[in-house]
Amino acid sequence: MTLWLIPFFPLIGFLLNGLFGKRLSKSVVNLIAIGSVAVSFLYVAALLFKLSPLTTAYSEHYFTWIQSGFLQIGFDLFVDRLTAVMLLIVTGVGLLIHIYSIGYMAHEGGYYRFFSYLNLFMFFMLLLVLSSNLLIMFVGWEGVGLCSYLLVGFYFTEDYATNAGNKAFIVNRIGDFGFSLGIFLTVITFKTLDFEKIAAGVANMPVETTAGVLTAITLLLFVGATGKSAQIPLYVWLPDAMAGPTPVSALIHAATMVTAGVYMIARVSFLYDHAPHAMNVVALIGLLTAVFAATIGVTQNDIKKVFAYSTVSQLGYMFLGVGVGAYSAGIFHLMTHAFFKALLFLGAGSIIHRLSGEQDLRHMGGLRKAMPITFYTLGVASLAISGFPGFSGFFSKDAILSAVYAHSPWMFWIGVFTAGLTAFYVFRAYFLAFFGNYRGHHHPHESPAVMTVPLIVLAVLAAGGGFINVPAWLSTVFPLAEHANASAMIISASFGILGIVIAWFLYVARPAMAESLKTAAGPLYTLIANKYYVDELYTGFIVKPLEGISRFVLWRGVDEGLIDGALVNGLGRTVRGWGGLLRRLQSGSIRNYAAWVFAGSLLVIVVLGLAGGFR
Amino acid sequence: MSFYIISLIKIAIVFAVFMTTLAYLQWVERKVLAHIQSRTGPLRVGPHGLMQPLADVFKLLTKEDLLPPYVNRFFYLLAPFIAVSLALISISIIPFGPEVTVFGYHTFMQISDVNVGILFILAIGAVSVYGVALAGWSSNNKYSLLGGLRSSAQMISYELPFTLVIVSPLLLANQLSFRGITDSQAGYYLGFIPRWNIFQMPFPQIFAFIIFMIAGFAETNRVPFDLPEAENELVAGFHTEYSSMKFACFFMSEYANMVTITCVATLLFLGGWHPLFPAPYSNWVATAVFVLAALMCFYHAAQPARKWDRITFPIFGIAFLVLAALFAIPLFQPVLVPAFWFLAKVGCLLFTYIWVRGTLPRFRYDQLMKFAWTFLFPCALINLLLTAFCVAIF
Amino acid sequence: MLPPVPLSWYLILSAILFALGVAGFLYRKSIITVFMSIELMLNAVNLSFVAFSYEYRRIDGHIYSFFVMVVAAAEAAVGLAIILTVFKNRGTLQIDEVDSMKL
Amino acid sequence: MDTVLFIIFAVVAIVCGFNLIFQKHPISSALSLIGVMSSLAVLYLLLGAEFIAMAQMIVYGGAVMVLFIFVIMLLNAGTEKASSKSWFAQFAGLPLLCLFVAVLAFLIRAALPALPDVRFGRWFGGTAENIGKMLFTQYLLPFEVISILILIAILGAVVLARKEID
Repeated sequence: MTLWLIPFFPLIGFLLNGLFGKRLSKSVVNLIAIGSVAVSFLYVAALLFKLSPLTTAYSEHYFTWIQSGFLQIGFDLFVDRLTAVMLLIVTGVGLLIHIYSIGYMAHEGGYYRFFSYLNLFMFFMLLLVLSSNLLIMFVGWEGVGLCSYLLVGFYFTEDYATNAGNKAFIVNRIGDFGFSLGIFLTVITFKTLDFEKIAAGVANMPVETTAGVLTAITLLLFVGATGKSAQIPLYVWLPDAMAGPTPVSALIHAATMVTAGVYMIARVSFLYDHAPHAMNVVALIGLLTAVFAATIGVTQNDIKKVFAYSTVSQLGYMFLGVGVGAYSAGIFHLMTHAFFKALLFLGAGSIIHRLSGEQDLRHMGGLRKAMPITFYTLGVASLAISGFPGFSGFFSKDAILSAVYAHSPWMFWIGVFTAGLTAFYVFRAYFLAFFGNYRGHHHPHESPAVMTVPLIVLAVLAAGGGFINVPAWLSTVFPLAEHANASAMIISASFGILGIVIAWFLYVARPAMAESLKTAAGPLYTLIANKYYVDELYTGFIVKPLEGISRFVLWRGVDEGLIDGALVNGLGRTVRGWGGLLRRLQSGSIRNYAAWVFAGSLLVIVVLGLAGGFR
Repeated sequence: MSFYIISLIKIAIVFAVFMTTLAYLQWVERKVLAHIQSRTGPLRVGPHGLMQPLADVFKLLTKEDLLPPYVNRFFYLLAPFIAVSLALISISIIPFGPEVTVFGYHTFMQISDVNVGILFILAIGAVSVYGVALAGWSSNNKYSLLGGLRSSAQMISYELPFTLVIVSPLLLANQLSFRGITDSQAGYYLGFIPRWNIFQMPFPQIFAFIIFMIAGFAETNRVPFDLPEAENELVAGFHTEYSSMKFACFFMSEYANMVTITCVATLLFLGGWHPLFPAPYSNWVATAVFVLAALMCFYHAAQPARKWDRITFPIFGIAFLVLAALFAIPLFQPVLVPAFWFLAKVGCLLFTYIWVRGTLPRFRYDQLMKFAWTFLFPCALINLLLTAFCVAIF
Repeated sequence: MLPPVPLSWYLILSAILFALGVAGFLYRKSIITVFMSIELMLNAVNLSFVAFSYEYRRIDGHIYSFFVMVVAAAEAAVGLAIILTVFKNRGTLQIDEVDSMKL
Repeated sequence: MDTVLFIIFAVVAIVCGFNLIFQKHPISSALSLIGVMSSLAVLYLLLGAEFIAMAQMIVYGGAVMVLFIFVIMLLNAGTEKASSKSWFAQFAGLPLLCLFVAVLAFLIRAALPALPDVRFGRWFGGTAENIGKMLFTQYLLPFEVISILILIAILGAVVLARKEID
């Protein structure tokens, strides 16, 4: 079995489409892009079937990549049960979204470009997942960031899209800076980057009761995770990233890439186990993000923005889960979230596609009749995210909340409140879109089968995904902690149902009441609707001062004055001056040159002879 | 001290024989060409023109020594000197026979045995370009210059296949000394096929021999490669401006080169002094040949074509009989028989030279160059590769 | 009989010839002659190689001088071709008149 | 005997070397150079380097110098003209040369005092056989590199001297 083939197929797809796509017909581009992912998916399935039960990790060494002093980094890939889950999510959901994209992108320009980027993303994501050391993971990590940038800015003729792409990229730089610092610290501490060797090294170290090097490493790595997985304070890029095509939002900004942070923390859980303070930070940030984003989600009118904040919130949930030590619950939620959030986005995309790009909920309504398949599948997704009993979200969210309750009850209550909020805003969007009267100008009808079939498949997964017992499967990687708590289950489910009921009441039964509530809340509503002015704060306190420093100190002062003036031009002037003097020697007279050479060699002979080097 | 004396004696003998050969080669050439063209050739001076070479020498020596005013005097005089001296030097390392014992002294039938004899010949051949080139240049005459340039280009071009085919017999013999190479060709396959290099296993050098002879024609500026002195294009090529003894020097050097090349061909490919068939019979071949020649003389004396034949042919016949008797004396046989075989082979090759001159027309200049570079050179290279391959395998 | 020649005479001869080559390079004005002076220097060095080879009874020096010869031959081929080109382009063989890279 | 030979040919070499410098016409210089090379070949023989001596004659005498003469004839190179462009070479050359000879003579005398005498016949190492063995064993790589260099030189010469086909 060769693991490198898994990311290799999408890479081939990328190269073929990227290099020759312009000259290929759409069907060939489709065949290459979807074929490569499909082959990869089937290969993953076959591989896992062959490797099962995979109780121990299976790794492959290809070559030594970097050899520098004590540091030896091999190009190694490996698979354990955690990787297996991620592989299936990435390739499976990725395949469905690829298929969906055929329909969604049918009339867009840059068709081959889109698919080659998607394939490249798949390659890097699989590399990230398969990597057996931090550095290759970082390569994949940066690679998916690059693809995210390229795809967010896919409509590069539009200012908002390029700005959103830039924002995503730059905000991620901050996180990646933390991540790379974490890697450096790991190298210094453990002299290696291999997960297995780090685990062996850390096993000999005590659990840190006060902040120590492990806490530093884990916190730095978590900074990376907050960037990639859109946590406070670096979440601001994700809502803007909705500027990209909707399949991208589904694949990258909901199902796979943004969960990389969670995956990374789960992957290096042995480090976090030894750094309880860092764990607390992770849990707190996760909880804070969850509730914070959920409140913003309540007030958004753009359907994709609603789901984007929902993603941020759900990612917060996952971090809450891993933060309290329930790694398997976090991964479980990661998986179910991948199903239902991808479905939500794809459903939203289906609506947007049919409404020619209309994203505002206020211009939708009553789409139930026109788009029945979208209506039902999106309903399944909404129920799943709300934690409605029996649906996938119920199980995963319950697993997290039970663990949180065991960790600290106050966090549990906030989490439950967030669950209620989640149900409320998701169903708000759902009701606004599908119920009531149509408020828009287009004439909607159902999307083609190439889009609806992935919806149906995902709906089945979102509904039944909870019955896949991921925590049990992961028990060889993470010890199975039994938190099952019936009361927690009931409480969270009832909060979810409450949220749905309130949404029904406000947006279907008494739509006028929502407006009066809005005016009643007044300044609070304004605050939340403007996303707590976080973007403005960042602009005022970070971006503007930085810009000022860059413009006046770095650009005018350092760059133009020092580097351009003193160094570059000064060097040039000096060299030119000396050259002007020395030029006179370069007379073009070969005999003079020969005389100089002769004089020089004579000098060498004399020096050697006098130095006694002649014997 | 005896070394010096013996060397001097050998030099004297070789010089005498060599110079006579050169002089009479001219006579032979004229005679053969004449007979090829159904003429009689020189007939006036001496019986059958036999005194013609002497007359020629006398004429050239006594002619006015012209020195054209426009020439570069030093090089003009130097060129024929270079040409003739280099041509004559080569003969000094050619062996004519095996080691012999004369009056108790062991010596080689060779002026000097050089370890790197072949290289010496090549070196002399390489340097002898200067004679022609300088003559052409210093004459200050465009025909001469063209002749000189053509000659140098031609000699350089043909030196490549020439050198390459020489390497093949060297590979078979595994040495560079002429004596060693010749000795490696002694013996017979199946008792009667001589082990000469043109028959030598594992790779008979017959093609190498042919290429060598062709390149040799070009190296000596002989027909069909006599472009440098093409009378009807370049008046007389590089020696247009030369007369009397200086011209004789060029003339002599051409014939000397011819003799040297045929000697080398004999040594490298035809087994040198080793006879065509095994010893007891081959010793008497010379006697038989001379007796046959004497009988022919007597026959012609009996039926004279001219008035004087009645007197001259019996004298020739008696001379041949004396020679036959000399070769029949066992005491002289170890010296004379190898020399006879060697000279016989050389003579045959020289006859081929003259024969070709009487038969073939001249090449055009571009044909000449093309022939060297696109045919002879690859052939020589392939021959060398095959030889090396066979030698390495067997 | 004359006394035998010490090896240093060969070396001094080599040095003299080398100096003559240098002098030719510095004082001659025809490109061809300058080129010939270079050949003279190479020859002088070869003589040293062979002389040292004799002293140490090793033929490495011969190999070196063989290589020098081969390189000199290659150099002569290319160099004379360059001289031909220079003459074709500038119509002169005076070394001091060939003092610019571009025409 | 070898002393006489050495003196004769060393003198010939030096005289020819001076002639190379002082002759005005390139072809005289070329002929002088041939003289130097030939006498060096004899000296090589005295030093027991028979192969190198022959190679000297074949390569230098037969190939390199023929090329030179060929080119001189082809370009009809005339005598030189006086020039004052190379001031440094003109003025510094002679002192530098004197210094060079002095330094080398000093070094040879000082650093190599006890060099043995050269007697012809004492050592015949430089046979074709020895050199061939050396070339194809210890010096195989340089040999191959040199052959590639020659190939490149051939190509370069052909490219440079080729007539422009317009």
